[in-house]
Amino acid sequence: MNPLLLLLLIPLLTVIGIALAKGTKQVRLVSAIGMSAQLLFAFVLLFLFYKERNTGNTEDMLFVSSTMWYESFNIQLKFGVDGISVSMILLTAIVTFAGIFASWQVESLSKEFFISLIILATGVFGFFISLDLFTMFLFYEMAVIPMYLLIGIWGSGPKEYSAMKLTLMLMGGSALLLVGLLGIYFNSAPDGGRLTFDLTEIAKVHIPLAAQLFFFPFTFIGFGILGALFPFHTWSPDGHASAPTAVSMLHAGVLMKLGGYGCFRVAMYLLPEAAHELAWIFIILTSISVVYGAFGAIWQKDLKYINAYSSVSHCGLVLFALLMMNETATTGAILQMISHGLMTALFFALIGMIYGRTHTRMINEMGGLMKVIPFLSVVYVIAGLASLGLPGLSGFVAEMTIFVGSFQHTDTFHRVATIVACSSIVITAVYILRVVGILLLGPITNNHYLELKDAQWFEKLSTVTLVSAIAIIGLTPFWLSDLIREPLAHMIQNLTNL
Amino acid sequence: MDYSYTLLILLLPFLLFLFIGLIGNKMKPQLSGVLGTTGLLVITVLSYFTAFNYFTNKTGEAFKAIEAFQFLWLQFTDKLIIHLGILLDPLSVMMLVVITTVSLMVHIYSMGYMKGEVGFARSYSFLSLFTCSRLGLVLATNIFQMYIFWELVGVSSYLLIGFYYERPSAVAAAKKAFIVTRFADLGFLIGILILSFYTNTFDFNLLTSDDGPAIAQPATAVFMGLSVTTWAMLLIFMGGAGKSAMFPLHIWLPDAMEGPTPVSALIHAATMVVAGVYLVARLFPIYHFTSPDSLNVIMYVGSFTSLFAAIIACTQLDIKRVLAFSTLSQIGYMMVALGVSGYGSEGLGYMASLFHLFTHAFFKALLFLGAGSVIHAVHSNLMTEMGGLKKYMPITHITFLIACLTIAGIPPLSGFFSKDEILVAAFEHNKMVFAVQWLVAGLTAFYMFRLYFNIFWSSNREYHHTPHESPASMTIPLILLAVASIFSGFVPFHDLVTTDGLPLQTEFHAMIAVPSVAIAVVGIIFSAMLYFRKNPKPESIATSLSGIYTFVYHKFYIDEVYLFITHNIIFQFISRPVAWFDRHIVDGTMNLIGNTTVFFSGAIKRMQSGHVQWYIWYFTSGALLLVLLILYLN
Amino acid sequence: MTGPKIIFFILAASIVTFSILSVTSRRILRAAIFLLFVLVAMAGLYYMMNFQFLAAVQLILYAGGIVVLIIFSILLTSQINSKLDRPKMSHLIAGIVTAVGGIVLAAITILQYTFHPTTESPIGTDMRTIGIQLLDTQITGYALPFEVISILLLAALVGSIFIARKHNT
Amino acid sequence: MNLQAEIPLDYMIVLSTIVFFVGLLGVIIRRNLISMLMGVELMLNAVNINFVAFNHYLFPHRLEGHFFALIVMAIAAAEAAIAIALIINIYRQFATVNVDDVDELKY
Amino acid sequence: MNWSVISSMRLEVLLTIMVLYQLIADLSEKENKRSVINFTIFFFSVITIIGWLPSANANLFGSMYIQDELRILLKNILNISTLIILLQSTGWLSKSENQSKTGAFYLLIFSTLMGMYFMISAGDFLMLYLGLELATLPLTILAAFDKGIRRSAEAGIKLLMSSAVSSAVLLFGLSLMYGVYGTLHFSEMALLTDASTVSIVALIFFIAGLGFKLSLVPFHLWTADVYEGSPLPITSYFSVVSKGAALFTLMLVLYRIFGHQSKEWTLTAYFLAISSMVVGNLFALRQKNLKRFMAFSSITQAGFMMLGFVNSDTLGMTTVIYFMLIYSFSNLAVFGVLSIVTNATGKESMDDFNGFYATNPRLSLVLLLALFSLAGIPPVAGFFGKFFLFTAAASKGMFVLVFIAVINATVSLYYYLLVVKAMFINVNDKPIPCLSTSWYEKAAFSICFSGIMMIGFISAIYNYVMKVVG
Repeated sequence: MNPLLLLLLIPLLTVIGIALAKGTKQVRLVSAIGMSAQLLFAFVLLFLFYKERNTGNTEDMLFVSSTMWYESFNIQLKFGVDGISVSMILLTAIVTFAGIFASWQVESLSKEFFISLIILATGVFGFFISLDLFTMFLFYEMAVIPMYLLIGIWGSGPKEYSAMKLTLMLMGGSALLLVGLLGIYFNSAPDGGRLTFDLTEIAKVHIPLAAQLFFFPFTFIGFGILGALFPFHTWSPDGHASAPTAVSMLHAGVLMKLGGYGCFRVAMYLLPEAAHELAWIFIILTSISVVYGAFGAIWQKDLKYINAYSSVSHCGLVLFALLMMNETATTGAILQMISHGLMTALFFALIGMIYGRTHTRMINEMGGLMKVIPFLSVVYVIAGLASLGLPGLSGFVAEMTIFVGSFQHTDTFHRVATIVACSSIVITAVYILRVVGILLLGPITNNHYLELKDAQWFEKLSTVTLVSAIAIIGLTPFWLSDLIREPLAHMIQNLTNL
Repeated sequence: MDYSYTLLILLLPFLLFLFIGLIGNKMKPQLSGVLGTTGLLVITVLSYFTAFNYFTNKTGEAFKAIEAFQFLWLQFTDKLIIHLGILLDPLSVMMLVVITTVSLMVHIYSMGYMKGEVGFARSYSFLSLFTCSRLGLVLATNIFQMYIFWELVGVSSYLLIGFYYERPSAVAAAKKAFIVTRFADLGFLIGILILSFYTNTFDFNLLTSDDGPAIAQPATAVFMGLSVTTWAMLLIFMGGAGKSAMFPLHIWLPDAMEGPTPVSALIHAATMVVAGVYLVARLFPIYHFTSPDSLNVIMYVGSFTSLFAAIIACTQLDIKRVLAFSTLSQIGYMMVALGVSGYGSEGLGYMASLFHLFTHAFFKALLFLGAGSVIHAVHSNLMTEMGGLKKYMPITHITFLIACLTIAGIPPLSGFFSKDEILVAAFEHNKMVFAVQWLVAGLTAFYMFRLYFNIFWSSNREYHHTPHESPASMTIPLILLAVASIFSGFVPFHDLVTTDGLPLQTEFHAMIAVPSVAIAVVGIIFSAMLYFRKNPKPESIATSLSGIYTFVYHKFYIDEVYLFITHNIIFQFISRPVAWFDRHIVDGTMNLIGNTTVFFSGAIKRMQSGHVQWYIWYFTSGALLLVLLILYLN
Repeated sequence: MTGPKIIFFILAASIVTFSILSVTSRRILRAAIFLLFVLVAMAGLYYMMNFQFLAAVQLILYAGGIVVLIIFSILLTSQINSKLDRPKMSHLIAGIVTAVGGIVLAAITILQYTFHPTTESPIGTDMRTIGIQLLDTQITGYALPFEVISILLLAALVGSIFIARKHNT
Repeated sequence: MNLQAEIPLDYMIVLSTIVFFVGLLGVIIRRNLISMLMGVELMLNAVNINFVAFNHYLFPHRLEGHFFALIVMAIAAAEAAIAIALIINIYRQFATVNVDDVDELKY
Repeated sequence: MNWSVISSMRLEVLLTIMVLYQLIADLSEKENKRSVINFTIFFFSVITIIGWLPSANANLFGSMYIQDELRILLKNILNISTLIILLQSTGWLSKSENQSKTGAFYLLIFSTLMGMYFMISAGDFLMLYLGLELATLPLTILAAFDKGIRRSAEAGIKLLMSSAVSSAVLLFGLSLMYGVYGTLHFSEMALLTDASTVSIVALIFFIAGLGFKLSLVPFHLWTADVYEGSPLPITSYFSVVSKGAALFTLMLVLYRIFGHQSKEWTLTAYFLAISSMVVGNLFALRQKNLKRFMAFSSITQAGFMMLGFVNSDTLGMTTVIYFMLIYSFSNLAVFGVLSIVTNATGKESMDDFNGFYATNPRLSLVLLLALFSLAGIPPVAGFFGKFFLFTAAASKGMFVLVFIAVINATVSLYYYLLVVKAMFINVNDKPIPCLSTSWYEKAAFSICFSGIMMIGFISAIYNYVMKVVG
């Protein structure tokens, strides 16, 4: 049996287990076990992947298995992974694992909470392993829809509004996406032959330019909305602000990556010429959103808003790098996805924990937390440093790769865009240090913060997992970037030799 | 011979950092202090050993650069690869010695100075991190590794300056330091991008070798009138200027005094601020061969900064600030020296600059630590609250005096030799700059002795609790450093550290040396007249040219300008509008779409009027219209 | 002007006028009577076209059945001598526009079309053929509709009784 | 007797069309349910004219139109019966047969 | 009248027996109708099963009655829906005030169902029209079935009046067809071709007549009022069975007879699709009463069905049938929950469902899945139905239409989520109490639930439909 199916099976069993479990304790236990198993298996998968490669299997996709599902539409259940998907799966597994522990204290309707959380994760896993546009789309929507309940029920603030807005905008995105996918499908056999949803097959054929130009925007924006592309990002601040901790973690940490991944895997990889034709528009948009998000973050007062805007900036960087369409930049983009996923998840986890103690997210209402909750504060500082690109943490690796990569373009337009994007590292430093300065350092403003408790074991577990992941990538990036570069090498070459 | 053990020099402090950082607060504070210090002692020994080995057995007549080891860290393209490694050449080895020495002193000193502080362990972990990143910076084999540790230096300085994190001023200062240097680093980064793109390598050896891609075939591309190489080098220098607090990026340095004094010593004397000098020196061949213009820029910036800082230093009252500005002006010296230097046999300036870096490290560290011990005794930074301390703390007094004499350039103390070389080089290259530097020499002597007299002589005021000499852990480093600053001048530097590794012929220029000493003496006398005894003259002078005085006292109001730019321009006029725009325009559009839909649904609700006749009417007329439509479309 | 023409025109004229009257008259009972006239005239029309049986059914079913039913219901639901209120202007305009538009559209499209009559020989319309066809199951046989109608009528019967019956609560 | 010679088919069609839409007019403008019903009856009859006429003029070889008209009549009868029942039901509930007053369900 | 005739008309025959049984059973003046209900349901489920037995294609009564595999399938789909409705209606029927209605209720339901059978397997327009009327007229009575309730009576009269006009219009169209083609037998018409304006007019009048039952905009206005006024079982009958019959009939006629005019009717379908989706959505946005809400949602869904008609190949037919199948299960699940709630509490407003999940987790879960299926959210079946419909439309290159459709799907998601929000998110100080479901209702739910969950994943079902369509 295809090992990848375990990625779907384990969560499924977990869901069933949770459904059968009695009482919050059991529910927690089951989900923790399940997701730990998932994490473990993700590493096993990585190992298997290397093993397969070392045996000299040079296929683009490994562990490929395909069974015909809808004969007439040529829809298959086709799964397979390459280095990118594997790293993405790792990311997802880690973040989910951390998320489970970060939401350890969910009491109300805990069963439903964990079930929807894990369904979300399942959708993400499925998305990353599927090689068939139809199943991809299926998992995509499956991952998006639980957000509504998760935010709506367990959220805070104007949760109904935010949940509805988020869901509708993302679904609007998938509406565009659907059109794009159908367009690709019906052009997948320009010279006769059988239409197909199969990614790898479509990549081989040459879709007529007119069709590409028409459908590229649908597909790219469709995914881009989830990747917080500039004018379509407004679901993100509200959504994150209202979402419960683990949901923000998963959503910003993993779900938003579906956007970038799809933009590359589907939009650009399948419609290369259009990508080249239209890249400039989106380069402008993304380089705007890089700076725009950062500047937006400077002014915010609410921790989650700050982080949401910084996510806009960072994810903008991801799309930006993808659009540079060379090996280095794209590697950087994937690295940035992973690193952003980890650190933004960490941020949201910490924010949740701080909020759980101080019951406010307004930075100007807090101060001097370093004194009372040193552990969380130190971790927060580490996360901050990671996000402003401190060497030795993941952010630096990703950003540098992106900058070096995007600088390989010699024309002024790309150069200027690159330098604009680079300038974000300063602005990022500004808002990160601002928050750290106001929130953690300085004198304690509020006296009954003095008896706040520091992190409990599950909080420590959750945060340390993420921190160590960040540090490992930051200190020894080579294996990861190698893992990612290896499939890219030929994808990019497919993208560039037209 | 095999230098791979040098890996320890990098590894040890990092491990110390992790160890003390993670479990430091669990164990007894003293223990962590001892741990850190011994660790650093080991490193120091190792680096001395290395230096000895390196300088004694040189193959051929020139010193060769040795890559002790390196491993692949990250690969960008098949050409652009980041290695982490250790590069040993005269420059780095010299820096190794300097850094370890000063750091060791500071470590020992801190044991006494920081005694009983809350974050004792924390300070040692940070110090270790700082040392580690600093060493990594100087030992870097390629420019990108340098950038990595460059950033680490920035962060660790952030941590150290913000050591007293409950003090808002400290937090602000740390933030300022980091952001300003970060801004400079942006330039550095872009510079690296440009340089690496056109040379296709990060490696120093390739970059600086005469037949390397940078020098042999420099990029011909031109952007806005300047060759891209010049752009690159200027941007890289911007990075250096940021770290070395050259004008106009100097504003963070004085505030950095918020950190504990030993830290200030570390940052200013040996390590952080001279990084810029080191950077330029490291890339000197490229500067010299491909873009002399940027060398000129460096020269002018350096000379201006030195003058500017010296003038400000004359007015400051906070002793640490005085020292800070003196550092600025000394680094200005070094920059000037690099700017005026030639290559090979003309490489006097280069040599001199690094020589000054070498000597300056010791006496500036000495000055800071001395100041620290004074502050420790008086619990104040302001010289107005001091005076007549010589009888309370003799050791500090003597060592401080030595330091002042050294920096003033009084022979035969080390400062004289290095500064003299610089002046010679300047004289040969550019008379005007020489004049400025000569003047600055006098100013230096003046403000240093202003400081000295104010602290140790002046009025014998009485203190509510009598100050006393600092403990041995603080005085011993003082003494050692004093010795170093006396004798370090006699190191045969021109044989060791030169542009091309070949020994350099230098001769003594009386007609330069004499005037420089003279003006120094004049400065000393002048300040003695003003400050030796408590008298109203200084105030009278200050008041007589009050306008200028306050202007200078407020450091030419440059901080205010920056503050205005950051807070009013960036915060108010960019980020606030952006936030507003996002909430109201972008988000508003999204909501508008929703509201429009709802509006329409309200607008057409009359259709469902509840009157069946209208339903029938809609039905039939709808059918008829459909018929018309289809017939029309056919 | 032959006889049939005259008769046709009389019938047609009466149909049109009476139908218009029956939808415009404000005394509902009169409207019903006008409707009756229309139906009778139509029966005449059928008769002219040799569909005697149909004409008979028309007379019996409509004149005898439906109109009576309608009149009953009128008597049940409203006072005879009370006038109906004028149609609303909006209804009037809308209705007339639609009606005229419909007439024009339909008439034009139909009149510009040339129908293709069959070439086969006509079949008699005497009671016998009708009766046979009505109960025939071959092609041109109408046994099945005949059956289905019965079910429809049954359902209608039951339903109407159910609804019209005063409900006992 | 045979009409083809005397009266063209178009007359019949025009007649039926007019009656049909007059009936529609009645349905739309008359607010009394019963008069609406009458309008409907008119429409059905108009259609019947069509069927019969087509049958007689064009396709006399079969009796499709004729039988269709027959069925339509039957259905019209059933419809009328049900309509009356419902009208009476309405009259019980609303004490009126004016359709404008029967508009509780709207929007 | 030999055996094969009976076997191929078995459904109609059995149903006739049902009707007669109801007539007799109604005459007996027993107060408690429990036994009648049980027997009816048993008997009808037998009919449903028998429907699946294989049968020979037949062409009876001078090709007035056609029976083939496709028509059998369509009838079976209607049977299943009707069975579910019968199961769900038990709760309503067993209420004291409805006891006396049982007989008439079943009689009318079955006669309408028979009418739909005849619509589907009609061999000429006479039978089609007859079936249509048989399927409509008793429904008007059923709409007015809540005697003594004004709204119900109003629903009845509104339906009757508008349906009478619509059938008149349809008849007018038929008469023109008769004039043009000289016959109304499908078998003969299928051979003829005609592109004259008259035939177009006739065609569109015909589409209008069926579009009325299918409640396509602008022929839809009766829908909301009637749905709201009628008793709930009838509403669900309207929204699924009667709609389905109309859809199937329209489909058979257009694809099988008017293939030569596919250009015209695909164009018509194009406009009807857009208007129905948009108008249905815009109205549904603002509904609070759930029956009315479902009315507009069903209008929107009808619009989606029209997407399939844009494609005049078998692909279009297949996807339409497939979608209708899924739609019936989803819609009936929703109505099942509604009927339980309304029978117990008489509440049918959205706000009454606030906090529904707290008290009735199972029901609200079913409702959630059903609504997701209607909105087309994976992994439930609705997603597949919609996706394939879109594919059918897109395969003709009508991407603009598909785009409009998906945007509308998103809008529809909004109001479906409103219900979800009410159930799961909103709090309510006095929510609907925990309701018990009878075995019949449980059975109905399990059918719907398995349908919603399974159909999408079992591609065999789709393939079967495709094979049958041929």
